[in-house]
Amino acid sequence: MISTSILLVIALAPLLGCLLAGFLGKFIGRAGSHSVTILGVAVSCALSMYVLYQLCTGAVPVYNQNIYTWFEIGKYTATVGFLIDKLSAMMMVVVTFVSLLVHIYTIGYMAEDDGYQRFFSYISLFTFSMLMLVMSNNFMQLFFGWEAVGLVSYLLIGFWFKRPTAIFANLKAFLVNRVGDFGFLLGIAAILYFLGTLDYSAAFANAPSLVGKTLQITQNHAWDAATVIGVLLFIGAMGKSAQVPLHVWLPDSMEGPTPISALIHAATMVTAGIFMVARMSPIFELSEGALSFIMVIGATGALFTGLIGIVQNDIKRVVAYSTLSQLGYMTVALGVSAYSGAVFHLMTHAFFKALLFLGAGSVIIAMHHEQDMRYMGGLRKYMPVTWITMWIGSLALCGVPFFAGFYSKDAIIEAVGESHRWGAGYAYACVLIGAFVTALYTFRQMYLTFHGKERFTVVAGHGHGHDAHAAHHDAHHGDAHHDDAHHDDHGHHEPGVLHHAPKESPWVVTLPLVLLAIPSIVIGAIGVKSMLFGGWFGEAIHVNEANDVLAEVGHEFHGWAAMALHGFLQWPFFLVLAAFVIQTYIYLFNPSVADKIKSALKPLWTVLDRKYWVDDVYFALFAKGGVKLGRALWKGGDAAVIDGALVNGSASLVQRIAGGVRALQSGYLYHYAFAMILGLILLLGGYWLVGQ
Amino acid sequence: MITLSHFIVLGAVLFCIAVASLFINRKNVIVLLMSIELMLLAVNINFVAFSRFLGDVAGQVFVFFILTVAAAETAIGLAILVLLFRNRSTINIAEIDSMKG
Amino acid sequence: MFNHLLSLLIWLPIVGAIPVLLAGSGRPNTARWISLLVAVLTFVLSLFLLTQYNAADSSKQLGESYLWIASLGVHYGLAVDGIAVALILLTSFVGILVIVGAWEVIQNRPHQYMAAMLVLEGLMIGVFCATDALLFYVFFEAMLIPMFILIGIWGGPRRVYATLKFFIYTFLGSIFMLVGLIYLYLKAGSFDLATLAALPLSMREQTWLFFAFLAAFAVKVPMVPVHTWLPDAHVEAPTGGSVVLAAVMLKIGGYGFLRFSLPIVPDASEAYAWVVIGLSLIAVVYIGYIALVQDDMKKLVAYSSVAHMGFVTLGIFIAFMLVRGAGNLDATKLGMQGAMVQMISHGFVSGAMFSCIGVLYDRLHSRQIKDYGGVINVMPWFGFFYVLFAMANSGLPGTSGFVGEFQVILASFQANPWIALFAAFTLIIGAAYTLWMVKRVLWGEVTNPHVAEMKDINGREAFVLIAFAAAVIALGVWPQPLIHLMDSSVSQLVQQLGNHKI
Amino acid sequence: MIDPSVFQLVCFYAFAAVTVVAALGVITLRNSVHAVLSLVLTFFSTACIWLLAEAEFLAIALIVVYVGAVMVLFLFVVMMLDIKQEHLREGFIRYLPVGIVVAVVMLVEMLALIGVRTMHEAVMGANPATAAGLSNTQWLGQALYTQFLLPFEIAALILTVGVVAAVALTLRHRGGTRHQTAAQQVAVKATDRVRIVKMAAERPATDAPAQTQNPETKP
Repeated sequence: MISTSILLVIALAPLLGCLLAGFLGKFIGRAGSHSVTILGVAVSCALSMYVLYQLCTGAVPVYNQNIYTWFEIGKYTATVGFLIDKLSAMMMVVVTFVSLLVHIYTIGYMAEDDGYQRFFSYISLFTFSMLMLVMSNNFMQLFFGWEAVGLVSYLLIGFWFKRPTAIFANLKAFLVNRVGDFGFLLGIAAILYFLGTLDYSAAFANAPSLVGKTLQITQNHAWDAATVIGVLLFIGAMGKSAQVPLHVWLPDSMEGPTPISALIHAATMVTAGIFMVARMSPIFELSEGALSFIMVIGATGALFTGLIGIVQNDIKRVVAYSTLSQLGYMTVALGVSAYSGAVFHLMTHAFFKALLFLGAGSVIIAMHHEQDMRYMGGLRKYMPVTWITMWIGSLALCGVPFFAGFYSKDAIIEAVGESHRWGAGYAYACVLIGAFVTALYTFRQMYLTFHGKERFTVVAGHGHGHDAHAAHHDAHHGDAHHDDAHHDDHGHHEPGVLHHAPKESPWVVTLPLVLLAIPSIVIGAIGVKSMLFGGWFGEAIHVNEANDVLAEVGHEFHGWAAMALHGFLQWPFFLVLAAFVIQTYIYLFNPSVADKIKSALKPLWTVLDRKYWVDDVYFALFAKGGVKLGRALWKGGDAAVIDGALVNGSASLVQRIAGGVRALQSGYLYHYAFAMILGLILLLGGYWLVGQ
Repeated sequence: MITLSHFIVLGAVLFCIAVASLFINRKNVIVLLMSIELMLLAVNINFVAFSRFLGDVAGQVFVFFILTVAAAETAIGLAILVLLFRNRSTINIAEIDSMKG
Repeated sequence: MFNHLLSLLIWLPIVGAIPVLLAGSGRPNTARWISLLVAVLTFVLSLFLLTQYNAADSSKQLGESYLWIASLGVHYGLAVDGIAVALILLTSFVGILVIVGAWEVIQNRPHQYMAAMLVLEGLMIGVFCATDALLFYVFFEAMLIPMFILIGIWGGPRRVYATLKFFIYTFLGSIFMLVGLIYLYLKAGSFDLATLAALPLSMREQTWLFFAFLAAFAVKVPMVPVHTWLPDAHVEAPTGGSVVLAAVMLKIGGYGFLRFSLPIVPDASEAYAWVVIGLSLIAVVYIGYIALVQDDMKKLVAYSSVAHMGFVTLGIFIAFMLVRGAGNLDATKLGMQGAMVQMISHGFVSGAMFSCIGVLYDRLHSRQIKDYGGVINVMPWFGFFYVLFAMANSGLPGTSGFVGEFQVILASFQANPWIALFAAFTLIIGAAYTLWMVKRVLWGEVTNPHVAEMKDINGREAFVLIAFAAAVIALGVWPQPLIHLMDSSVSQLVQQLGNHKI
Repeated sequence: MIDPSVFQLVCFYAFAAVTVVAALGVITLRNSVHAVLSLVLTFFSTACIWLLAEAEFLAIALIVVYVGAVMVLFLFVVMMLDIKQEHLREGFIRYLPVGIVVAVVMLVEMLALIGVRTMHEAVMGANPATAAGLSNTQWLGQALYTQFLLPFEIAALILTVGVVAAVALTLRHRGGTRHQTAAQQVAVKATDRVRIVKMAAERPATDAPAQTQNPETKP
């Protein structure tokens, strides 16, 4: 039996750290703040591992208990409680482990920032929220965690609140997420409507009853219940996991400090949608339509957002687009009912993508917060640890056999190939080409950053001391959104001009890199047998026999080494290899080719550079359009019709009538007396007439 | 044989005389005040008559009250008149139109 | 004392206003301390009321009844159920905070301000306690007077327009209710609410009465399209006035629906529920868009109040579709509870938002969003509270703002998914207008030099904001105690809904 | 021997004629003093009519209180004020026809409405006071001091208020009159009369400010 108190400690330790660092930050100082938060997360992490260990050894059954009743109204109850099975335990470990490393990394990355304590407070709050999300045993608490991570994401993207782009990005992120949550909430309402409960176990047990039920949409039109629920819930996942067309917030979220990009916008929060769909697999399995929808959306994201990554110059944005693309892969896996594959990729991706982001952050530190790759190059000799670990992460991302990413990604591609669901052909094409695209932008990024000629110059003795430079930190974190011109007022008088030679980051930064590099290599090989094909998740993930594509793939599985060796003879590897050759030629031997290709494919390049104009359309349609509509309603509806015509209109009508009547008030006493007598006569006459 | 209608007709005639006075003496406040006295008198005649014919004391009690109130009203009305005359040196109502809307 | 607890709750603040007035403008501090003492005593009494109230019992409790106007059979009748207890607690809680909030902010005739606040508090508690329709009406109308004074004397530059608009609007509505009550009296021979609830009425009568009540309470809530007094009143009112107006006064509209429309004219309410539901949804969407483009912070929050109160009316009137259409009593309770929780929560959240704006206004004497920007740079603690309350306003789970909306959306989906769809739209638009304001006020560089001179909140302001924050979070994290308090009363009400009168 | 009822009728017609003629005099006489005197006559003859109705107390009260007090008040005012009559008579002839028409129409309407013909049958019965074995004064007094006590007291109050109001309205404070207020004289304090000012014995040095204004001059 897993002890409730352990689970409570796991969830609440980061919250405690958050409160201490947040409210007493001034009092306990910088060291105090990072100590308490790291301690809190470390405790969580250790206990999470212990819980996972207990579950893996089979020593304890699945934990599913309520802690307290949130509300109870008739037969409807909402509770706060935990459901700890292997799925959630694995997520807890991933979350707390990455979070712990990010905490440590932050000591180095944020060393010169004024908001040090605040930052630690936020990331601990995030850890708490994320834990609440994954540990939840009901939809209400899931929604709590869902929105709470959104809140922290909002706060962290806008961490440097003086930067206009940051506060634009955080508002955008929150609102786009809210669009998803809108669907998600309706999905929860639909679940309550059809299944009568908000509790996971009860809902899943009852899920088969959904078959044949419909939701009356109009008089003579009804939708399949499971499809409605599935699509609505997935809209929530689209927001949180940045699926097309709600993906627009994720690239902009790179305005936040890099540790956040690693923790929230790559490793954990954005995968909440994937986790959620996997968790709800008993419901999703009931609807082919919803799963096809998921698959098509995911496949589109996997390919087309990856393409944008090829034209990005900002080191973080490349990684951000690769995250979008990888999230697409996970979603495709969900769409073909390969839930374990999605979750497995989620886990491996968490490690190598966090690694890539933290590595990018390390580069950014070395480059004095320059993020444009066009002013980097040849960094490998200055920062070897970063270089090596980044390569490990990149290879894992590309899915080179033996690296973690290979096992999960290859399994997904094969599973898609096996699927016969509507749209599977499109999805297979997308993920295959996507593998090629992934390799293209990954190698381009590595070459531009670490190899080739140095495209920056070091001007020593500039009189711009490091301390003075540090004082500007808040303001001048590199900003890719508005490109180079923006950097100028940030202390870099010219792009690519540094005042010190780049150097390797301190150990608090490199240690997490190394610690993440290890699982990026081995976790795939370790987990592939049990997690992918071994039914390791047990009851947590439910797949219908007919849909179980992973089982099909698993027939040919003969151990991790064999799988990797087999991988060398597969299309995905050939594609990666091709990309490697192309990029090596372009960036190591003949850099001018890049520009030639760019000008040759100018229209295509423009499409990608403008991100298919999705952002522009949204901004014009929803932001500007919303404000315009609001103004029209306000001026036209409230001000003109209600207040103008009705309220003040009736007042002025009274005034006008009174103005007319006023003329009767001559002020002469006898006029009033005459009026009275006249009235009296009329009254008497009236009575008389009536009397007759 | 005095009947009720005798009194009533007398009251009505007095009242109408007072009403006519409002028209023909419209500028003289003093006469207007006196017209009001006439009207009240007409009413009082009715009260007394009805009291007598119905055998109800309330009619006469009311006459008593009307006399009281009319006396007070006259006192105040005349005081206002004096004040008016003191401030404006006239009691011509045609010159007073402060109440004009 | 225990037999007259409700009377004591009503009259303590009203009588307490007398020494405050007597303290005069010469001794403002005496006046302040006395009024604080009275407010705290009232709050303590209301806590005592909570302990005395038996939540398991659905009947009205702690009743008092004396013949008041014998010739009309009007009683001074008081009693409470769970819903009233919750609202009384809210009133007395907010009562303390507005007194503290006005402490040194109001320099012009502070004793009169405090006294008006106390009287207002007593009258509002009276509204929640009254079991006699005429007594309810008297409190309902008398309440306008102190509010009229508060806005008219301590208000902003356009206060005369705002007070007149506020007064005439609400008065016009309640006149219809008075006519309805008189009709009911002629029919039933009593003003007792329980008697009126049992009175059989034809559909024609119910329809007229329903619209009479609707006129009174729709203005108070306020519902579209009779909401336009609210933004003007809020903008011109002093901070404390806004807080009370938003936190408690609007709730009286919702409370009126529960006490009058539902039990007395259930069949007409059912027949015309679509009107109210439609208007509520319009409130959510239409008002949401209007709030988005406001330049004045107070106006923005005022409009958001209208949108949030839309959930209250939605939750109440969705009940008919559920209980009579679908026969789902539990879902009805869910919606009704959602409406109630939304009322209480909106009391905290809007009160807190207005207090926050008051804090800013005291420093810069402007409510225009464009005059601010980068406030967080100089007022970090204030920023914390502001973001918290903004999040609560946009319905973030874990804050009270979420609970009611969640329940109402869940319940309305049971009735009709389309209603839920429009209601859930608040998730997007609510976040949009609130956070856009936060963005323009709080974040960014300091552009206005006056903002740079602003000092962070002092202890007194911190007390107010912390109290609100505690309430917002407590209710958001664990709403069950509140729901339990009202559960039996709501069940009773739902039971009543099922009874046809014709 | 004339039948008493016929005698009563003759008396009634006589007094009524005087009343009406006097009333007409009130509204038509050029001189206000004459008009007031005419009004006195109206009251007097009305009192006689009331006597015919056996309302002795009210008849006497009308003469004593009204004619004796109120009308004298009128006379005072009319005589006191120096009123130019000519202006006030403007439009007398012009509005006379209108006045007559209105009065006649109203009279016809009233009489028609009241139904004078039906009341013609209402003959004066026995005097209720006599029937109760009381005089008219006793009869009225018992009602006044029992059943109508409160209104009676209020009426007294109204009269008092009337008197006070009349005095307050016409009271005039003339400026420039000198008078003492004893209360103020008693309440006076020493500090109101003498102010003690503390002053330095010498004037302060004048060169000090110059130094602070010019710190640069210091080395």
